[in-house]
Amino acid sequence: MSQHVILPQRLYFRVFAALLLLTFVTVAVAYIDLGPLNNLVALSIAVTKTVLVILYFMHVRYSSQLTWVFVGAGFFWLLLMIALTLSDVFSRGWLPLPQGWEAALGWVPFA
Amino acid sequence: MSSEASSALAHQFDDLAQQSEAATLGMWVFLVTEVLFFGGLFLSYIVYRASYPEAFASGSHHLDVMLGAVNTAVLIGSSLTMALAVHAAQEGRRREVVLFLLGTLLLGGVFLGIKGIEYGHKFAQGLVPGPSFVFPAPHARQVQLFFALYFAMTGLHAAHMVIGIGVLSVLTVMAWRGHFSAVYYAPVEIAGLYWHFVDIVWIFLFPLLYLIGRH
Amino acid sequence: MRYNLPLFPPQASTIAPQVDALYYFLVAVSAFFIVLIFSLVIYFAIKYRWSAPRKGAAAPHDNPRLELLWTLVPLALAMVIFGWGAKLYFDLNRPPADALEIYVLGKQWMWILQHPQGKREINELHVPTGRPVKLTMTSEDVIHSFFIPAFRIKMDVLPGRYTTAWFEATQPGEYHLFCAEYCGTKHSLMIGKVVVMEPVQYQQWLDGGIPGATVASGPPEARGAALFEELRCATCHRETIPGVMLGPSLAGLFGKPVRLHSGESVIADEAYIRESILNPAAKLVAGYQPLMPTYQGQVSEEGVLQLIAYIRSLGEANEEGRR
Amino acid sequence: MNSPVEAAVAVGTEDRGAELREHYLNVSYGVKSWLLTTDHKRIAWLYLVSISLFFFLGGAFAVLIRLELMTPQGDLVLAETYNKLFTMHGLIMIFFFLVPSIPAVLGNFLIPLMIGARDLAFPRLNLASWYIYTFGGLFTLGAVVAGGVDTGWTFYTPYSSTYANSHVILTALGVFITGFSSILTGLNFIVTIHTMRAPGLTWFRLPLFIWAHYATSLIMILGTPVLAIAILLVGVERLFRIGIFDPALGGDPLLFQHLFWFYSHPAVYIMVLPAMGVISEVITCFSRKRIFGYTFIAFSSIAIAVLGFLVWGHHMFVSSQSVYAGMIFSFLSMLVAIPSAVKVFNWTATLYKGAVSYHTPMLYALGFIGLFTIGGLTGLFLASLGLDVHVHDTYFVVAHFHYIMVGGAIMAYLGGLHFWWPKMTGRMYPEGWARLSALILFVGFNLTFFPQFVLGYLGMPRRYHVYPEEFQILNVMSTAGASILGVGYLIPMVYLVWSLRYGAIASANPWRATGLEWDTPSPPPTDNFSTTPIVTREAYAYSLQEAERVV
Repeated sequence: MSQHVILPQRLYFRVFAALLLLTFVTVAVAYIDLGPLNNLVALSIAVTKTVLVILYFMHVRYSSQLTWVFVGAGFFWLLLMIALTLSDVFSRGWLPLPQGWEAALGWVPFA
Repeated sequence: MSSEASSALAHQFDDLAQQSEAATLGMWVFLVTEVLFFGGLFLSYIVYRASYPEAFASGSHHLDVMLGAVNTAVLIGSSLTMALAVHAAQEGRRREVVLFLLGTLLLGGVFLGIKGIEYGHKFAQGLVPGPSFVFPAPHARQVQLFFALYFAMTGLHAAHMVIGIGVLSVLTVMAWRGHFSAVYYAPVEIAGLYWHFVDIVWIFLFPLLYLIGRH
Repeated sequence: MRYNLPLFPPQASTIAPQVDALYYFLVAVSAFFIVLIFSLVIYFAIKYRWSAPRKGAAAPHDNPRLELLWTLVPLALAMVIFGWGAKLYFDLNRPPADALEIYVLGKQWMWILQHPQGKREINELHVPTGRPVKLTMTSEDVIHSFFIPAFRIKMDVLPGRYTTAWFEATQPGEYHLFCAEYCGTKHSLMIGKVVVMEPVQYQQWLDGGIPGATVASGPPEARGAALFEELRCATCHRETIPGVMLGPSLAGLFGKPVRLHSGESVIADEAYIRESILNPAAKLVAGYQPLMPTYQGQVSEEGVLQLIAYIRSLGEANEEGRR
Repeated sequence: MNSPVEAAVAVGTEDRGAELREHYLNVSYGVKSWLLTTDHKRIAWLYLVSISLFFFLGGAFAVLIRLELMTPQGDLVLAETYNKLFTMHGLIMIFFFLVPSIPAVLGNFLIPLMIGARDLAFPRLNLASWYIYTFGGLFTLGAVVAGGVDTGWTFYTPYSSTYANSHVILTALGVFITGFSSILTGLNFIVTIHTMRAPGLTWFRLPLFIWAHYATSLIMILGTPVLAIAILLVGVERLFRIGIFDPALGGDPLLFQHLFWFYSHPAVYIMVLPAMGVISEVITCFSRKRIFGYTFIAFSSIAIAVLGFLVWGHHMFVSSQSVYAGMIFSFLSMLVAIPSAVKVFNWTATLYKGAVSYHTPMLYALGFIGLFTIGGLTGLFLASLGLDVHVHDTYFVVAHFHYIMVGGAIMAYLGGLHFWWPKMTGRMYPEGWARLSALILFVGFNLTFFPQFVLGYLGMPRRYHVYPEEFQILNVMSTAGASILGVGYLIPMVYLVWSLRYGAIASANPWRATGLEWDTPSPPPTDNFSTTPIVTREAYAYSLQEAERVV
């Protein structure tokens, strides 16, 4: 059972401390106006935390290549789904709403 | 191989190593399906947030950052105790396994309790989507969309927590009765993987739901 | 006609021959591969049947060059098909700037079409030849799809969003209009016709003005009957397909009590009929859905009177409405 | 003179010991021994019985649909009823028959046998997935009994979430639950194939059936959860009147379509990839020759599984999807055709200089090649943007996917069932009847669905209950074909049941096939192999010399 390496206990506490710190940072940064960078920072922190949990708490760092492949495949497929859907959503030709046509509908679409 | 370990070996496997490898791989494959299960909701979130940024910000302002942050810390703490439980199991320390599993259960319960308090507030404020939804501010309809997603995502997450607590409770009893050893601890290990995954989902939910446009 | 075996729909728009050309190309490609595969399979299966004498060396069980050949040739063909299809798709999605704009509203289960001058039609679209027509479409309820096979165009009609399609008709005539996206119980009755006219005739039709104002002679019920046809009231108020009617029957209606959706009853007098034409949702008949669009502004007051006269005449001749 | 395989059958009849030997069928008796079994071979039978019931139920709906469409007027059933008929036909055939058909029956039975394992990695999970499937099926059947559902199997919002007045929630729940059965089956297969192969059985010695099932399992675990969440959201939206896809709140009905097709397009490959696996086994066996281009076929399975995930947008070319996204999806859809073409060419090349015998499985396999070729090529029509605008949502689409699913998947399923029937039951099926019904199916199938291509190009939309008169003649042809097809499906049902008791006793390897499943007696013992097999050679070590010697 080569992939079942026993890690020193203090490593878990260090990861835990890092995760708490990152939680604090993400809250703090949210109150600073960075424009569109806010989203980027929040997501980067979340991804970093995820990587820490996966690598150490879930022992992937010390696991077989097969585990790496499946972990990678899960997130890769998620990205595929998101990327291809957004390729549609963000490039649809949004039409300006013709005037006076809403009356026939009874409600204003996408107001 | 001890006698208790050989009794844990299922007939279709040649040895415990193969069995443990299969169990771990099985859990990882299951977690891949979970990634895509939640992924559908995250995709919906991205599409709507990109379409209605103001509505999402104003909806987010009705969530309690303090409670959200505390809950994040609680859940990370439960992940730590879970990791320690697995660690103790690897070294075959039965008492510690039980203790850390109980700790994990306790923190998971605290998380759900805080979540329940938050849900209670939303009900009181009329922020639950549906016919009774009230939001006396602009973008009311899209804010309803935000809360529909909020309840769908956190609700599904909470459901996973409840399942996790159920599984861990059984494991705690099994650990107490000495079902596990330094040779055979795969159930604790794969339950740990599941628990950490649920933690990861929350790591994303927290900034995406609570921290929009706070500045 | 019914027992002729049709193979192609009429070609009645500028884009239709282009779509058909791609179709012919694909049919040819498919035919080639189908004939190739079928004949090889049959030939090999017979020639190398187990009882046939075997001579020569055994065949190899792989051949990378051959594999590469039958990977790359189909790939090249597929790219041609992709490029050709994509070009057509762009054309289909780019209406010319000078196009005539017509608004389309889909609702369960009818099409409401509105011309630039405000003239409105139901389940019938009149268009001129030789002029691009751009359709701006939306739906009041579920997703529909606007499909004219003779023009080779189709576009979904969505609630909460505008979609467009365009065509330029070339052949005068009458063509099918279908709803192609499943939209509920009477999906297959959400059909209509497209009437393509020469530009002059189209102008005359358009100049007809508000229906009812132009029918000059004859007794009011006859003029009302003409108007009934012109406004396509029969789409819903007559049993065109046995057992299927979208709206209540008007035969024998006049002067009788009508049970409403709200549970009340009213007498179908002139005031009720007038209100039902101009504001159909106000007194909805029990057992029917609020499908009928308003005819406010679509029909003159005189026209309303003529329609009432016609409906009154249906009460006297009971079978009239069920022709 | 006997063909090589017939000679083997004759040898097989001498094996009278099978009656006395203990095997998985006679090891225990009684309902409980079946309903609580964890033996993958018995679970395969549980699936076989349940999917057969669903198949004939779905088929009955199809018969009613075809009868209604014989005349242009809606004179047999009401519009509501018709809509429920095609919805239930689609739901049952896709989620309760086609998706589980080959994987859950043949895959379940054969994967451990083919890789030399005693069982799947998680036998109890395997049984659980049958119960989950049955449970989901009961929900859906409950919806049928309660009055049916009329949303179409696609559940498009906002019709399904707001407007439909039928049992959407119950059905959605049924599909949601059954989805988990599919996920667990896929998970079990993946883990089993990774961890439980016999010594010496490297990846490139695996039968192509295993490769195909591995690729299928990937789709099951990666796609199904997305369908589950989409269906769940529709159910929640309906139940609580909150609108996640409701345009009145600014929701986007196209988002539902994205989520739905992210699973439901790859789902087509869940149905057809295992079918391709079956065909690869059968073709090579009855040509007495190693399969042509093993690695290309193996990798094309994986390529189809991966590329198949990138093409879902071609279901939305006229949904007001962006033109650019349409281009991407069309391009990728063209690519996915290539590995399928490679397989067809490789199967054809396998026949070359072989020793071909025309046993029933082979007839199905040859039929599959032809029908799949037609189905695949017409897929190009639909993947081509400009042409799809015209044929989208018409009978052209209906004809295309029936060629893939009925002409492809069901033909292969029947072929595989005949091929492994002796292994599953220890009995031979009656060859004459089987060949006859294979021919009837081929003729009936083409007569049913070929006219629908023409009908589609003429512009007849799908899901129409009444239609213009000029479409009638083609519809009559189609209905006539469907009646032949119906008969063709009933004959195997009868003779296969008959053969359970009266069929000739089968030997361990009646087809003289290679593959570990033929090394163990028919029917196999509960633990599959008396000693763990050790594999020392490639798959499909057939040789013509041996064939000639037998002749």
